Amino acid sequence: MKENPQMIRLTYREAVREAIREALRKDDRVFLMGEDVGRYGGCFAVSKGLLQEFGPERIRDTPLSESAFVGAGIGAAMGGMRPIVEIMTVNFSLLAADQILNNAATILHMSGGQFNIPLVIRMATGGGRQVAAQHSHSLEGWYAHIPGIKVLTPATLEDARGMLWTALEDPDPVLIFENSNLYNMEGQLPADAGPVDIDRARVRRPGSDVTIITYSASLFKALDAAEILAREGIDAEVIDLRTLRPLDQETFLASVTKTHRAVIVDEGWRSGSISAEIAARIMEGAFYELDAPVERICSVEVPMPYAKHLEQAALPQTETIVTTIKRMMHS
Amino acid sequence: MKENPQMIRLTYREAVREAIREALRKDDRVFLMGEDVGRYGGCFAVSKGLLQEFGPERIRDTPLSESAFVGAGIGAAMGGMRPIVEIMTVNFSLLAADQILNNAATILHMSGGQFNIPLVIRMATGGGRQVAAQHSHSLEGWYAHIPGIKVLTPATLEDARGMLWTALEDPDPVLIFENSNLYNMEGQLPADAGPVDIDRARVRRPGSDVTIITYSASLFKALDAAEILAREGIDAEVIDLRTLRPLDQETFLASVTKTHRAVIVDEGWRSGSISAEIAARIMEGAFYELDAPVERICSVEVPMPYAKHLEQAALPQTETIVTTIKRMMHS
Amino acid sequence: MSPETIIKPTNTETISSQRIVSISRERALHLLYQMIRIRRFEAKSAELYGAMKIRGFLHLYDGEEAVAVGVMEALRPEDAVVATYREHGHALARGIPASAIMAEMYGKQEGCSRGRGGSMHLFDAKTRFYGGNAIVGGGLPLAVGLALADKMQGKRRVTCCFFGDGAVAEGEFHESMNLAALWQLPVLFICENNLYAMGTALRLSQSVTDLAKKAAGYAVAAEAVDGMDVLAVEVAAKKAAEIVRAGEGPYFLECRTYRFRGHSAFDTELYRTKAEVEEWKERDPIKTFIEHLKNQGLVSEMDLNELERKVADEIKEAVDFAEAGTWEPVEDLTRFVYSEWRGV
Amino acid sequence: MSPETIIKPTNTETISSQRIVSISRERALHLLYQMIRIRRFEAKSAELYGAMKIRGFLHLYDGEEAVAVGVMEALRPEDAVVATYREHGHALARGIPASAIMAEMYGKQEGCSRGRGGSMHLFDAKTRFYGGNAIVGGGLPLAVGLALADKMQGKRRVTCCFFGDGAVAEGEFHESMNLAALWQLPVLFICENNLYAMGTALRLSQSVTDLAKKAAGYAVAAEAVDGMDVLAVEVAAKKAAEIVRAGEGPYFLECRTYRFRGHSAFDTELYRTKAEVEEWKERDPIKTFIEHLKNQGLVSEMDLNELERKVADEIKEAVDFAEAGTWEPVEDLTRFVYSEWRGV
Ligand SMILES: Cc1ncc(C[n+]2csc(CCOP(=O)(O)OP(=O)(O)O)c2C)c(N)n1
Ligand SMILES: Cc1ncc(C[n+]2csc(CCOP(=O)(O)OP(=O)(O)O)c2C)c(N)n1
Ligand SMILES: [Mg+2]
Ligand SMILES: [Mg+2]
Repeated sequence: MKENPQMIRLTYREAVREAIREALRKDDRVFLMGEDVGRYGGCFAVSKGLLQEFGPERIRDTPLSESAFVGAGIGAAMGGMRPIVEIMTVNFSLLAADQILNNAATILHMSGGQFNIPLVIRMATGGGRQVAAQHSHSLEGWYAHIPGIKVLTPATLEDARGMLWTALEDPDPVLIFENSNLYNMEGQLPADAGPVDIDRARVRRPGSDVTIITYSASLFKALDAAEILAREGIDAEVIDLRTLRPLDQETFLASVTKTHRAVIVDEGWRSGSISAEIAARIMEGAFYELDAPVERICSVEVPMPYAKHLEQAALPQTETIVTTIKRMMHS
Repeated sequence: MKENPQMIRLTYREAVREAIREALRKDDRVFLMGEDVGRYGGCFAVSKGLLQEFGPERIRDTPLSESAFVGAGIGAAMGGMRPIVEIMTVNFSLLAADQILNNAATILHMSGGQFNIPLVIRMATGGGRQVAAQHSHSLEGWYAHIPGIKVLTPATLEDARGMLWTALEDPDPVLIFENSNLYNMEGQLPADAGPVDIDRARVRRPGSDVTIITYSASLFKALDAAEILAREGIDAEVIDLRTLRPLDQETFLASVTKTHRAVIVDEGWRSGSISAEIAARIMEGAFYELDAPVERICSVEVPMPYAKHLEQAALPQTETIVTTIKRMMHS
Repeated sequence: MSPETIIKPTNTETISSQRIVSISRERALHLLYQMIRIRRFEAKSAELYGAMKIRGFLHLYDGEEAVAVGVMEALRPEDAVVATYREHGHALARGIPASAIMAEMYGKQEGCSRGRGGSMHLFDAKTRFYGGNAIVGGGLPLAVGLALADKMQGKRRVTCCFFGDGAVAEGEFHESMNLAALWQLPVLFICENNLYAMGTALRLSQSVTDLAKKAAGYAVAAEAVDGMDVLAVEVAAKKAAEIVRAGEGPYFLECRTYRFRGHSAFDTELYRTKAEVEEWKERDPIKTFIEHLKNQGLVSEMDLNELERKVADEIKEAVDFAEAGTWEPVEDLTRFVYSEWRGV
Repeated sequence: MSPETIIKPTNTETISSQRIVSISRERALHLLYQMIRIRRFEAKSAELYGAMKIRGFLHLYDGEEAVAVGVMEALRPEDAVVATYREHGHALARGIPASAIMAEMYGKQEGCSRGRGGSMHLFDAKTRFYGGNAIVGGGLPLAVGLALADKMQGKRRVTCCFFGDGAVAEGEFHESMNLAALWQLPVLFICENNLYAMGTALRLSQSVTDLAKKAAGYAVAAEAVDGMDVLAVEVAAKKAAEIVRAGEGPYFLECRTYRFRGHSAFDTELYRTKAEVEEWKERDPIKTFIEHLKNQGLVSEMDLNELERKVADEIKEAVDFAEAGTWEPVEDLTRFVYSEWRGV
């Protein structure tokens, strides 16, 4: 890395676009396929301009056939390509759930190691935009239940820019979840920003009193909460999981061993969430280090309502993180 | 209930069949629909004979169209019927995952309470029969993540016989998972056995030293383990969850408060399992009662292999329960 | 990169047009009223979206009014409707009050889905309006099930299912068509072929773009109709509904139409030219219907003015109603996840 | 309740038969050998299932041999194959050694899927055999993707995808046909229409039972062929594969056949009569081919005996190989969940 790399200003959306563009340039086995990725420019404008640059073979608009084009991604990956399949929104991915679980996640195993599937599936996730119960769920933690796939949740510009190439180099199927609330997030990135690892969680804010474990868009709520808490003398460590499968438990166990308290912030529904898994692992790996039970701040278990006040009430909020931790510190 | 009800001997399969037959007799809005439920007699022979008794309108063979016939079940339920939809095996239910999550689980909410969906979906689940990675998974715990549906896992003959009617009376969608290893299980049941509640877990064996929390086929491994442990002086309480959504946490928290130790036995894959949820709830609700961290015995995180020795190694086993608990008691 | 070809409004050449049908002044005014109501309601919705009173996704129906209005004429109160996320027009034509729809989009408790659904999820038990479904193709199996329930209960009712050209690519279309045909269920499938699924032109999503021809693969009776001609749609839908109601199985009606606005409020319309849109606007179902009626001497400028005034009043009332509506208490957030009653 | 109608082996009346094709003795013996290999292999598998050496689900191919054998003749080594859970015949005809298949069903490490897949999941990289898929319809999108990869890489290869009549009802069939046609991909779709999906007769699962007609809805070239006639299948498949290989898009070949045994080892066959099965056995592809070849003076009893001996040896070797195979160490259970390497 350069000493003083030139910094550029860009959005999360642009970071993802740059990552796709770089992959398309570097490796002609890479192509992007999905609904409206071409002429329309992507339902979240992520792939805008790429059709013009790479043509309709490599920026491939598909019909509304989630199961077939995800399955075709699996087949193309086995056939020597490196497809990036885009599913507009995680709720629609259920139409391709069979291909994801029964084929992508199992074929390497069923074939005794003969056929690996170097496929990347990207999709938008998350609530908060008032698009109601068929467009707003956060199922990334749910997908993390499935062995055979990897699940990435880039929260930062750096990860949005860097995780894709690493995922493409991975021999196995990788799902990347982009929280749609992040696309407009702006920030700085070195002009030569490139691939990042997908193995480790990251401490985004060091602290000593309590560990907040989170991922994706909730990271920023957690960081905000940590700032508020800092003003009250509570020093929170914030961990960005980055990858939900496989989970880097070493990082969060080490943190909890230091802080003795943990709160998990997770936009998924509470029951059977990835936050339950993290709580269970903390119990299994750091039980005797805990000064208080691990707490979870999740989405309320309700199909996402349209009305803004209800939707916001259903989602984890900075304020809840603050009050939960304050209560926890005083108990 | 009679004082001395006449007992009959039957299999789990027959108990389910009797439950379906009773429902068909009691309520002419009830019908059974699914692949090969009629002429073939059901892929696990559950519905054998019902076509002859009730005719092809009410024992309705469907084409291989999981999404459409599950969706049609939802529509028929809204249209005044009480459908029982059978999906042969939980892996195939992924083809209908969109209908289950995006429609069955959300329409009541999206319609502001106007349209409830009194639908029952039955499916077989579970490994252990060497049918490999596309027929063997235990996804009931995974489905339990979804608000808007209920998830039942009858383990006993009584529940196999009694849960269906209660589920049909429920105004909302209920998924019933029948572990395919149980179909041949034989036992006694009162001739007049009828509906049972679906709200509460049950203590299947009282004990004082440790709580084993489990459900479905693993119940019998847990009970076997408890017997073995009893011989060594360890008195295990065994809880059958019966319903995975909503979870009856009162029952298991009360037990843990008594025994101070808990082990969860769950045929699902470990990460993000229902057992993680239970562990998290025990931490949240009974942390200060625990003498040791809650342990989980789950399926190994691998697509189910065909070879018997590998498959058995992937599944939770009685022996593992015994050794885990012994280790736990001595720590 | 501009769209490779302009899709000309000539895809109706080979299909039936019913401009010749004779019609009473009363019916003419009724159809016109319904179409204008929808057009103005959509304009107001767009405006309120701009004013951030309405949020989320907003899919407007401008240009397609003749489809919803023509088809609804063929339905009876006891029939059922399943629609898409572009369903304001269907909801209005079906008889859900504009006020309840507007309140829904405001997210108010008085909305037809209590503010839980929003623009894409209008529901109404009274008119048997089963949504408002935002999963493309997701409503088709529901319609099959509703029809199955009717058939099993011996009720002679039609379930009318609207979906777009894009939905035809989904597996659920295929499965639903087959099931409905196999079981001879009373489903009226209405394909609103507006030539685009978001930004994907039909020729980029279907190997066979003559969608009515798809029905042959399921032995389903089918017809393609000029969806810009409300009378043609009405005649075709009535014929189709009669067949369906008579128990002769499902029917597939392809209505060839065009959407004048973007897919949703976010659409920058890179995939088609302004010229193409303008060319289609020549065939605006409202404009051409008015011309036709004027030529026939059936309506006058005065009629139109009165109609517009009535519509304006209705829409103003709707907005007032929505504005005056109340927010559901946050404490009620988890209501309607499960029913609040048990039993049969 | 007995099946309502006997489905007569007359569903081939209207389709092409090639019994008239002239054929060399060498080719005749080759085709016969392949079919007999499969038949005997299946018999041995059934026996070993009874002896509990093979477990899980076992779907046998008796009666359908002409399909796999005829079609494989049209493929080249560089082509790809995607099959179903009833795929022993395809695997054998494609050239996976019988020993590796048998060892797989024993669950041994030497099996073609290392004992991880079993009967339903035979895989083989060398012959580009991509499974063995036990989700009905689940292989179709994979085949589309393999063909897409070939097309994008400029490779003139065919991906041949086998599936049953039951799979035609699945949404994935519809989506895959459309995608393959839309993108003009080199997929050879082979529908093995054996008239039943488990216990569900075709007429109870399809509103249109003439499956080849489905292809018209996607503008896919199609033909139905007598699947009990290996020569007919071969001729049709070769023609189809040529078209596909030439880049003229996908092809749909319906092979009308019949399964002599139950669906799987668990099937009690309540859904069809013995008489129906017997009637179809009259058209046994092996029996009738032998008759034909004898009539033509192309093969003798001696040839047949030699052939049977060769097959018996091969199968004995396969069983010996499987018996002598080793169990994968339990410690290796979690291998092949993820790859053991990284990088490009
Ligand atoms: C299963 C699914 N995939 C993708 C989407 C995103 N999406 C919403 S509408 C739409 C286009 C649908 O086109 P069409 O069916 O022609 O209906 P139209 O919008 O033209 O009325 C898409 C891709 C969705 N809502 N559901
Ligand atoms: C998606 C799915 N649904 C159901 C099954 C269970 N099942 C296995 S084979 C089969 C019948 C398939 O029939 P067909 O496609 O005609 O193939 P055949 O067995 O006749 O060769 C069924 C229902 C399955 N494996 N996958
Ligand atoms: Mg459209
Ligand atoms: Mg078949």
